[in-house]
Amino acid sequence: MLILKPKFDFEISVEAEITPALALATDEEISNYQVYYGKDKAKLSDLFEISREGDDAKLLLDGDFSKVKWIGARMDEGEIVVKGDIGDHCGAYMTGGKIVVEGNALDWIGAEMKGGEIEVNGNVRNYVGCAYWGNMTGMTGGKITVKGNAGNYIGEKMGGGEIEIMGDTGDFVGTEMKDGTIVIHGNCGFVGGDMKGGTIKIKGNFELVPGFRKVEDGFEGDVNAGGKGKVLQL
Amino acid sequence: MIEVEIISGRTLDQGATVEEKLTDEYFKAVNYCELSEEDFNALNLSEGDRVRVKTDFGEVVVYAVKNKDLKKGMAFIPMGPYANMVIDPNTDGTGMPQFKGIKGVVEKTEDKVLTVKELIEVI
Amino acid sequence: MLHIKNGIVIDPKNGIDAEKMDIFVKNGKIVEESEVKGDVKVIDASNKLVVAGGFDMHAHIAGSKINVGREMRPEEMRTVRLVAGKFRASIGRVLLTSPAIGYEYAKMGYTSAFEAAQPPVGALHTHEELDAIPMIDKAALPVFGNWHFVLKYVAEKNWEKLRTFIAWAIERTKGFGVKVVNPGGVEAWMYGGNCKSLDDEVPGFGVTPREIITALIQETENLNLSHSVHLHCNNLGTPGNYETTIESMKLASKFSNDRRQVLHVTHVQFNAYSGSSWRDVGSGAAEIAKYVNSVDNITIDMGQPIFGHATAMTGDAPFQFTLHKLTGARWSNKDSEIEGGAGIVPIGYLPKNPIHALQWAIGLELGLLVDSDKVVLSTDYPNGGPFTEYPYIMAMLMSRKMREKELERVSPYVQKATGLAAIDREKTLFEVIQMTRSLPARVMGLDSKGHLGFGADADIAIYNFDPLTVDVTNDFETVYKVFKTSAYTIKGGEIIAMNGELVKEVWGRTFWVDATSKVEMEAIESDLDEMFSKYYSLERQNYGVEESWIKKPERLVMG
Amino acid sequence: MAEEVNIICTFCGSVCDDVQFDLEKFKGKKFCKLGSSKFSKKERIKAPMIDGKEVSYEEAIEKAAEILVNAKRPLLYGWASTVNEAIRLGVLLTEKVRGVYDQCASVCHAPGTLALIEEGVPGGSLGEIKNRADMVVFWGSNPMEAHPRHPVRYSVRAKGLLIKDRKDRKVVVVDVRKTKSANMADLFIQIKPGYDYPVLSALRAIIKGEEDAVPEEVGGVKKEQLKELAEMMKSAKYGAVLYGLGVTQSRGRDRNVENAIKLIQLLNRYTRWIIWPMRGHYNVVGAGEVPAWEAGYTYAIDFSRGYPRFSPGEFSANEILQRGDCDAALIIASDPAAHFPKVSVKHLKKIPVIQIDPFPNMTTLLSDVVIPSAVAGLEAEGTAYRMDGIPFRVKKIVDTEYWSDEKILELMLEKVNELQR
Repeated sequence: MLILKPKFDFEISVEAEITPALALATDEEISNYQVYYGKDKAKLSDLFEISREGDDAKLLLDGDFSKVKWIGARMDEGEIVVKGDIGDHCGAYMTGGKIVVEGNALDWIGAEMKGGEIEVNGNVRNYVGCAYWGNMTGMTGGKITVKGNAGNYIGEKMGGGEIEIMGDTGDFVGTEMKDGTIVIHGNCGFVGGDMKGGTIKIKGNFELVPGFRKVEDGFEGDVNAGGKGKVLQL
Repeated sequence: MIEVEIISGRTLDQGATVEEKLTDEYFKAVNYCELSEEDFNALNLSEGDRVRVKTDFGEVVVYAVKNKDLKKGMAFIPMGPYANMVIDPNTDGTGMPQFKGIKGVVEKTEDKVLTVKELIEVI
Repeated sequence: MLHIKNGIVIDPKNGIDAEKMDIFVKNGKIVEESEVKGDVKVIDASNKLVVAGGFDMHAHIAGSKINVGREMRPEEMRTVRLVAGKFRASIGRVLLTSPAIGYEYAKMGYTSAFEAAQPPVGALHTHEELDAIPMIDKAALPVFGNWHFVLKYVAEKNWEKLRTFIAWAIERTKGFGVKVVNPGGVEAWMYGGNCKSLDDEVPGFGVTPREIITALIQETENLNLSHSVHLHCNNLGTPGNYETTIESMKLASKFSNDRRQVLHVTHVQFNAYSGSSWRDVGSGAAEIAKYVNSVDNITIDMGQPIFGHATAMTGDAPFQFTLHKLTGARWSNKDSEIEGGAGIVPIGYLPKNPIHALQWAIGLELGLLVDSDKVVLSTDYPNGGPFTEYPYIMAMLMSRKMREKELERVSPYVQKATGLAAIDREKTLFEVIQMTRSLPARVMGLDSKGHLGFGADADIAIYNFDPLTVDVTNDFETVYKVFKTSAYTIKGGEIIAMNGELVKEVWGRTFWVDATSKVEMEAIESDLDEMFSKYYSLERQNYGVEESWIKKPERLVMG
Repeated sequence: MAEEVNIICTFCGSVCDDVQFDLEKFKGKKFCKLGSSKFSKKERIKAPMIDGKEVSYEEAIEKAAEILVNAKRPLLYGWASTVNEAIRLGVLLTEKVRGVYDQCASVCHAPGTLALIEEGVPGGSLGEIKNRADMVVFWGSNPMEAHPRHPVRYSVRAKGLLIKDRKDRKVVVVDVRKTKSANMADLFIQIKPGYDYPVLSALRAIIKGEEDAVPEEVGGVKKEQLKELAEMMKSAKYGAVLYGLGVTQSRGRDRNVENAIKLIQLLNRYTRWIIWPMRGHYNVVGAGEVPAWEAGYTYAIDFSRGYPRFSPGEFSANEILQRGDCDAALIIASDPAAHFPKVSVKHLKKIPVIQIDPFPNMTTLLSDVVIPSAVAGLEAEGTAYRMDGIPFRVKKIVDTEYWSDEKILELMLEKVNELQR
């Protein structure tokens, strides 16, 4: 297990595209691993205290990582545990493995992910499991679980997999969703909107946008997209 | 105290003075809050009175103005530094703060309206 | 001064086919050996191919269309080609930023590219973007076929006014020639319609595409402009449209010009379909080729699709809407004052998609079946795909073996709907150089481009490739690779790229054509005032582009 | 004899180019209130300043270059009220210092850009609205206050090819409050704040013939009224939706615009419709177009890796400032201190700020380096794009000692190059 601790409070954001695979690299490779700190390229060891415990493919991020972006992006196996908050794009494009965030996460967590598992104990912001600008499909596989609340655009353009939010969420849950499942335990804002397929289950209050018809177990739509998406009461 | 939904936006006077922000004309163009007749009366206001506008994101003291075209529960503050004390700064990932449609409360106050220069000091 | 030594030169215009010779350069021009003395840089071109710089005569590289394309497709902009340093940052997959356009052409040995559709009222925007493209020479073709002045003068059969208007408009837009896009059809689109045949009447004007095209050819020839009418035919992208295309070509039959064609029909692949629906659609390329080869006053360019990403962007607004309905993809549209319109739709060409494979095959059929002094190589960038894949087209035209290999991976529909598989013809290297250099220069009427004779612009490409030893039909992979990046690209006598790396940033010229001395502007003065005050949303005095606003303008006066 | 010249107004996105300006009286004919205030004499920033002390242009620019070069991640923001020539230098400068380029649209019409990414934009020029539009819908826009001459020149009362009279055109205003513009409308539809999105979805469903999926009331509007509007839209020959900040700055933002675009796409299957934003500043379009051709994106562009990347949720000025994610800022031709939310201004107060502007404003009060500039359209020329993208060359009609934005940025870029060498 590789343990990273921020050496100081980052003045501006850091971009560190690291995955558990880094834990398998040599000390020198790890220390020299290139990250971005504003316009300056930095070595991982410039910004983080690095230590190891054992040699499994696991990362432990100990401290405030809320200004650190792209952690776990494209990871395919292994595990990342974040002891604090995490920045944007955590677990984007990931295909396998597991990320546990004990604090909060910012935007784009699990964006376009294809497999694996993400758990956030705190809150997340926007674009959970979404498609990046201009792309047609958001997450297609895997599972994202959030114990706290979430922001807007949860599972937009989702093509598969599962998102579960234990708290409340904002607007545009499952907008343009094609497949997969979103489960919201709390309340949320606008739901649906050009939904083509997939299922949204909600326990609390929500505002279904026009374009859905009442069916036996809930609602089906959006008629505007010729969709057969399901919105159900949990 | 009444509950309102706050809208900020362009006005002709705000636009005409926007390149003279440190003048009295600009100050006058942006330092007020329009309320519906009903709300205005409910707060027992008369022209020239001040109100404190409060939201989850801040508060500001401005002059109260009656607008017959506004529906009850709506408040309008011209875009600018006063409105920006109370609007919702969150962009929800879009980059755009929410300048319109913020829930807040309005109450009558005797406090003075800060000048533009004073306002920037307190931020 | 440069001395390019021992190169193997192919220079179709001057009849040179793979001869070992030296080329000398002074003051940006190709000169005789005797003129080059003193401090001369010698480039050893032994066993290397030396040709004129490539000339892309039809591409959408500047102006509101490509820019809206960039804006609506951020996914296109995530390909990083160059990190900022000595040169500008350069990005883009198929849609490229302006710096990237110049850099990628230069790396490939291309030194000129012309914007094929300039919305007249947006002319200044087009020029701003042309000015942002480094490395190459440029020009833009303003669009005429739906402009109310044109429709009005054609309806009135007032040829003097039409001629005068053409001269006025080209001067105001600092344009290069007369582009015509779906004549009449875009005006019909303002009412939700289109002109699918040459005899469909244009709403509000009582004229037909047939009359518009004929009149524009007539007056372009009367002005004897550098370039002929440049036509994007009616009925683009529709099964059976090859007949409309041939019919349109026949409208040129009564005109001739000693210097060049009188009608250039562009991206013909999109206008070369037989059949009556998408179910029985086939290739009309053979018929079109037969017609073009039988006359000497028409040239075409291919509009070759490249498998992969592309973005359809044309002044053919009704077609773009049809495409949007067909694919469900994003759609931008721009109705533009009383001048016409445009549309943009993202598209991808998939080898296994029968229609896409058909389009791919038709482009190649045209390239193979049409004589090499009549067909220019193009993708109609970015409609058919990236210009950076021109080497793929070059290699395919020269190698049947490569085509056979490619045919294996495309939809079998191609076998029954086109004649591609049966075409034995392999274009020679000489012909492919002709199709990418001397012919486009001739089509555009630019004597100083596309060849290596004395007095020509010193725009030269040198490739790591010995035409005397490489077998282009079998070594198609080498051919493809070699043409992707030049060993040297020389622009105006300066080395700007070497082996795929940029060496120096230079700024090319923007050509524009001035024919105003051939007309009396008085003829249309009052019409201009009236139309501007009634139908434009801007003042006539604020319309158009002044030469001083352009970085390096070059005015070509039509005598 | 007083000299009259034609000028092109550089206040709002309407870019009226029919104004005759009397140089002696310093007054223009045909101006609206906004235009005449723009072209009136008012207080200027007197001289370049560093920390409040007057200095030469060269000194101020050198200091600015130092700040930018020393910053880890500078924000270069504004651009909407200057000309393309300056904006282009600004993009090059941002690339050089590997900073973040953002422009006023990010608090204005940038959600429209996001909608463009999702669906494209079926639009048209203002002349086409004038010539053909027999129905115009102002949705969350208030031209009477924001673009006073728009209704006369282009939209409501403009006459053209097919529209000969105001009666030939139906005008609808959709808004959350009864604005001044609502008074000129044939139909005013008042919706609940934040409910543009569902109202648009409902209209689409009705037009598509699926009205059974629409509840009896949507966003405070009765279904009957929505049906009436849908029918009007469907039977128009050429309609235009002109949307404003009421849509982009409220709940739903870009998704509101996206939904409106989908409505227009649908309507084009029956008749002709276009949609266009009522852009605010005279060259806010240029502030997006120039970076698009130079760097691929219109706003929220980060160059920290030496190549441009776009992400509005990370690189827009307000996100950058609220996250404390920049350590210096250059503000040109805009006033974020007046127009950004409090928390964003707070960070701006903490970092070194360079301002380039003709007029003192709230940002001046917190700037470390202040560089006064010439007013484009009056004292400096250059290219600007009207709200519909039509380019104009705005004019210089009076001489000035003030440097143009272009000249200031040219020297700043030069200084940055020197410092980086």
